[in-house]
Amino acid sequence: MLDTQTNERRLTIARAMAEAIQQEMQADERVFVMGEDIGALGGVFGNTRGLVDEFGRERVRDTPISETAFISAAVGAAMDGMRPVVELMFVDFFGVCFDAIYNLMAKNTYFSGGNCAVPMVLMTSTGGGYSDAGQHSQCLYGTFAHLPGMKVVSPSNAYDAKGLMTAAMRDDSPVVYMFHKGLQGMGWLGTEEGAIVDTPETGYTVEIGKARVVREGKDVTLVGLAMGVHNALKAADKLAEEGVSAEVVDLVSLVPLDRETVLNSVAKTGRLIVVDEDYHSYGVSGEIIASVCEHDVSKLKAAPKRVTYPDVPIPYARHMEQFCLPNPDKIVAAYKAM
Amino acid sequence: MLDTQTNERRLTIARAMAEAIQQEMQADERVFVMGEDIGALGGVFGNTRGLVDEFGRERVRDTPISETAFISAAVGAAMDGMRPVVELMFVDFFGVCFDAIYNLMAKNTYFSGGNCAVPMVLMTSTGGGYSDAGQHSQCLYGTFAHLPGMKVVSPSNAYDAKGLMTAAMRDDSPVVYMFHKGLQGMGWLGTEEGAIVDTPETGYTVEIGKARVVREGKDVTLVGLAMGVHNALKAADKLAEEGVSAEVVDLVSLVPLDRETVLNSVAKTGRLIVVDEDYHSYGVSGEIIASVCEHDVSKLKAAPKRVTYPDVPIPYARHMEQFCLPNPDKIVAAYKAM
Amino acid sequence: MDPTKDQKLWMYENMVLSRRFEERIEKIYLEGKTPAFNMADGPIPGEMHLSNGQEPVAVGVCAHLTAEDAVTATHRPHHQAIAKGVDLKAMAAEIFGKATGLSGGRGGHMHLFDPSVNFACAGIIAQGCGPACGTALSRKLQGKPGVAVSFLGEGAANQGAFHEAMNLAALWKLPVIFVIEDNAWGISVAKSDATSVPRNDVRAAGYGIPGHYIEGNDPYAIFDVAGQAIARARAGEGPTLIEVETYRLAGHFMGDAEQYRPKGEKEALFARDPIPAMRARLIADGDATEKDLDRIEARAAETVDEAIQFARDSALAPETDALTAVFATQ
Amino acid sequence: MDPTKDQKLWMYENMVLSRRFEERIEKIYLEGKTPAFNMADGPIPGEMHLSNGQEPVAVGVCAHLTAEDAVTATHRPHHQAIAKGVDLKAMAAEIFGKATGLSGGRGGHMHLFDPSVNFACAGIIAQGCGPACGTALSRKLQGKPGVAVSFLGEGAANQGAFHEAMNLAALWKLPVIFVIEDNAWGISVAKSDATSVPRNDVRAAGYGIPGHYIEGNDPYAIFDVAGQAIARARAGEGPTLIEVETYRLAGHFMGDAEQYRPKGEKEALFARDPIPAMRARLIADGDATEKDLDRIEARAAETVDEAIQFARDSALAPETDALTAVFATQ
Ligand SMILES: Cc1ncc(C[n+]2csc(CCOP(=O)(O)OP(=O)(O)O)c2C)c(N)n1
Ligand SMILES: Cc1ncc(C[n+]2csc(CCOP(=O)(O)OP(=O)(O)O)c2C)c(N)n1
Ligand SMILES: [Mg+2]
Ligand SMILES: [Mg+2]
Repeated sequence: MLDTQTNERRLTIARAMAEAIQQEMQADERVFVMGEDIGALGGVFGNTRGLVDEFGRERVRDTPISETAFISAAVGAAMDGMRPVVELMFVDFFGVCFDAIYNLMAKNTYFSGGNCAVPMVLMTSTGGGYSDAGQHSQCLYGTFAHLPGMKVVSPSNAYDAKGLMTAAMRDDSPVVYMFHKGLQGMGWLGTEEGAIVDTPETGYTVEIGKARVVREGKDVTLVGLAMGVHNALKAADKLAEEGVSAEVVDLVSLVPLDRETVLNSVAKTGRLIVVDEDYHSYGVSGEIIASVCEHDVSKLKAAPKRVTYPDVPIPYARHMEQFCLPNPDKIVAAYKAM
Repeated sequence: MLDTQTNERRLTIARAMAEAIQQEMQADERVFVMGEDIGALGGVFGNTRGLVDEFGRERVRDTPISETAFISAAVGAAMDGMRPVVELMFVDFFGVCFDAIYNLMAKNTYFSGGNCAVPMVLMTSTGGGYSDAGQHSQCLYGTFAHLPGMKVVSPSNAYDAKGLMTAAMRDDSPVVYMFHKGLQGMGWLGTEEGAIVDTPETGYTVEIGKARVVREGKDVTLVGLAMGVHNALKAADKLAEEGVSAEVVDLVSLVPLDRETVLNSVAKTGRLIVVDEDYHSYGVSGEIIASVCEHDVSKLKAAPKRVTYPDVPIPYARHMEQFCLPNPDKIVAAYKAM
Repeated sequence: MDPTKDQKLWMYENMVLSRRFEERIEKIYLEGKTPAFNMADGPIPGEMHLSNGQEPVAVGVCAHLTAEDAVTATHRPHHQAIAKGVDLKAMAAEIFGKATGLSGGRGGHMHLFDPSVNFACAGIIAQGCGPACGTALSRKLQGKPGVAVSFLGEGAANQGAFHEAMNLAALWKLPVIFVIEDNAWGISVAKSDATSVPRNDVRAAGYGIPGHYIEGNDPYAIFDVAGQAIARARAGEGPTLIEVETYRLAGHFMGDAEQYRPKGEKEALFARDPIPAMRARLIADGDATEKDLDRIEARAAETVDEAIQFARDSALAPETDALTAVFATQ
Repeated sequence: MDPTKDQKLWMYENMVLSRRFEERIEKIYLEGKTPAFNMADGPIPGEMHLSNGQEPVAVGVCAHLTAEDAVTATHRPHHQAIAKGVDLKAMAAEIFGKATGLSGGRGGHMHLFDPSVNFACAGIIAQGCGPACGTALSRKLQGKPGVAVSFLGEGAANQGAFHEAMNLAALWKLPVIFVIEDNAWGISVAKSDATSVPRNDVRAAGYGIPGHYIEGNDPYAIFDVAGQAIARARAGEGPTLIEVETYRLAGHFMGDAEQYRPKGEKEALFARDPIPAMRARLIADGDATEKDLDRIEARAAETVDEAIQFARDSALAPETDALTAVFATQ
């Protein structure tokens, strides 16, 4: 009952997601789950584990490998009063079904003048770092966030994961929920300890569209989301050793984007580094920097910087991929070059 | 023979594109064209007019409405020694076939370690302004430019249209060639006179990856591409009446992006306005502003601005769409607010 | 399954209603577009896809549907919308881009949404197939009645989305009917240049569901086959695929020069216009008198007049409405 | 079409080669991944999809192909690559992420490209169907010989890309053969939970092309049917769809706990392992002696040893190679 009983409910993001879905399914008959391998397998990334046992195969439906069909079916079901949660196993697969996502799910509310709601959650895994090569390791945050009509969130820890998932399921608009594989807490994908945090058992929501200062500082603002937050936090530790005080902002949500929290932080620190595992150009990092600069360029004590994935497909070989990925050292180096 | 005989070869972009393809097909057996309605109809936007009569239905192939099949077939053909030019009729349709584009066309060169080339051109129409609503009026420049492995160009006039198309066909890498419907010179889509320019009859190339200063100025840099260039030029005229000297940069190419030309211009003027008909956030405008600011923020005399399409689906009603679209007055207003 | 007299008259009236509506739209569409035809001009801008000639498909199918059943329509949606009972005034106003339109001018002719009769459409080929499955699934999960009909063109039947949806509907035994309007053309491309089989009904076997091809653009034959399929779906026996031979009397969209058509095709099609044919048949079969039909036609014309007038008289929404209704809570 | 003795031995050798190769890969894959199994660790990181059990499909089809013919393979590509003649050293080195690998370590196990034998693969389901059509079209346009084979899984047959490609290939009469490896599972989802028909060969009729289903994972039967289809394609008569019953002896990928499998399934599959079965048959039919086969097996083992050694000994590319080969001219 007490949310403050910490250290007893340290969940992985995978479990936090599954728990949020479970609780919402218990509370709301309209919620159902569809996707590939989300039933007996419990989701390749563990985020639907146990659901089929509790709710059965009608409400927790394995689908054919037909992303266009089942995602657009979710749109139809959502417009008919249901609240589907669908999984696109890897975000990299969006290319086979993006019409259903961005031309249908994202736009039917608008096309109908607001007369039809499309309350659904599209959850999808992002990120690399485990040598799965160029069709299984992308983030594509910018790709989704660029197109209007869908909210886009990405948790960096289990607390947010649960609260965002609950919020997403309760939202009357379509929400794209992007979870980073490296943060899922599945051992076989590595484990980022920082993502496993105290997570209340009772249901709660984390507001979509609010960024969060996860570490206060005064010399530089590090902005990131999902894995980027952990890289930033580790960089902040390193910088602290050298007497530099870094503030870390977890964007949490890309759409709506909480520019204000970023602006306030940069107004304080005067320095900005954006950390993003998505491709460098035309993405999140550019948007954050532009948002700050167009607001008030005079607040900046130095040119802003970004630590991002270079504009190349993601290589398989571990050393090559690691060479490309953002990491704490690169952030520290970026600060030093300011 | 003489390229300098001006005023005699004022072509529309549609004709310039068709001529470039025609000449390259005459010169190179490996070039062929595929797409919906590109044969007898000559392309919905006129850019393949006449080709089927000259080259026949084998080399100028109408396809089923199967974008995934024919675009990925083009990839297979390109890897087998052909040089296909394929048309995605409206860029808005990319959602049904983006896997073929960004996961296959764009990445096979890399996946093969450079051992396989994918020399193909994907041409696609962009832009609104004629009330075709939210699934037929988008630009999506940022969406394509964000993902690595494909070059992305967009001409603002017939001269560039022909030269870029020839360059794209001769390039050994995949090139996405985005042509704005409002610039095609098809009367039924309106006519932008500024796009109809002298165009040499003999073949020539325009370098992919080079921006161009299309009007010199010293007070502010207006950066745009395709329709944005014409909006910028008209704004520059208006500003000139008020004694403000605007420099206009036509990006021409988004990938590779010629940051240097933009930086040089801003270094001179100290002020930057980006004009983009694509959605506001996470797109071209953010990237250009970030590229300038991260280079040297001290060069800016004022916070940079952008005149873009707001983050909403494109409405049908003419007055609503026009309200959203960038235009010269908005650019002038942006300058005045600097 | 034979239509009753009332059903026949309902079908006729809705065919006429659709035709009259489009005749008016056609004229108004050209307002402001002469001498120079620029799509952006006039009271009805943008693309305009007319459905004249294809009315039998819409009425033959929708005669079996009630408001609770769902239809996903195409870029050529007027006949389907009218037969499904979409409010004509709000639909006309939407086509005029007015505040009183179905979506306040945000959608336009290719994006007509009327949740009160479960009608939706889309500008992307075969995009409605999946949502139709979803509505059907929703009813199944909720234990609520209702079938979903997904209309598409013969050109759309080569789009992957169609096949995925067929498999899904068949696998999950969903109450969905896929109705292909085979008007022989996908813009300028003939069916034989796009589809590897002469008739799409043979594709049904690939999903283990019934497939039918209906010749002759015949409203009664369509009524018959659709009725059986819909009854089957209502009985929980799963989806059916129906392809109907029909005719596109106009161009693909307004402004289409139709030079790809073989010589004489248009004339031959007009000679087979389904509306005069049905009129003659109703009389010959003793289902109606000339006067009955005149009355129906007059009523249709009046309904259209009222709808058009409503649309004309309605105000535009504030331009800032462009920025609202992006998300549900706004 | 019956295989000659040489063809049989070629098939057997390539099956064994593939099996031995994967047995080695399987072991090495676990290096560095114990006690904690983290995909990112060890000399072979990332996902690993083994094809053991499915070798008959690859050899039965590829026995009819030469280097100029093309194959597009899947995320489970080893058996197909080996049967197509991809250089085993370069392939092993690629799987180790080495500079000497097929693509210098950029592609890895799911992205093996060997243009010298026209081999490509991809990690996206059904992604190879379209490119196979394109290669076939290219040959047609150039007047050059060669067929293209697109391998896919039975799960992939529900992806839109597959259907679009079938229509295109049939429409344009392209020399393409679609070969579905029906191993009964798409990760954890059984075919019957994903596909509305028991066998995909019935889908061929929807495109007006021949369809075949081959039972029993039998290399000779596969050789027979594939041979006819390929001959047909070479003769300009267009595509064929073939589905083959086969077995996935391992998990979907390494690390898969396979708890979705019904009890006893794995044991039953191992009892039907095609390699010992073929060995016994070769001897029973008098096509080879124990000694012949021992020799073949030894040769395969040696080839594998060499390839693995080559891969192990090869250097990593400079990490900055990650930034090159994005575009052709780099
Ligand atoms: C995915 C997609 N590709 C292409 C188009 C462009 N387009 C609009 S209508 C049309 C022809 C459709 O033919 P058909 O399905 O037969 O319908 P009809 O127009 O004949 O009613 C095409 C190609 C589109 N809207 N969506
Ligand atoms: C478009 C797409 N969707 C989903 C996946 C994830 N995925 C990889 S393999 C696989 C199962 C494929 O099953 P099948 O086609 O039968 O091939 P098999 O693995 O059995 O060889 C899935 C769903 C993918 N790679 N691409
Ligand atoms: Mg048609
Ligand atoms: Mg399988």
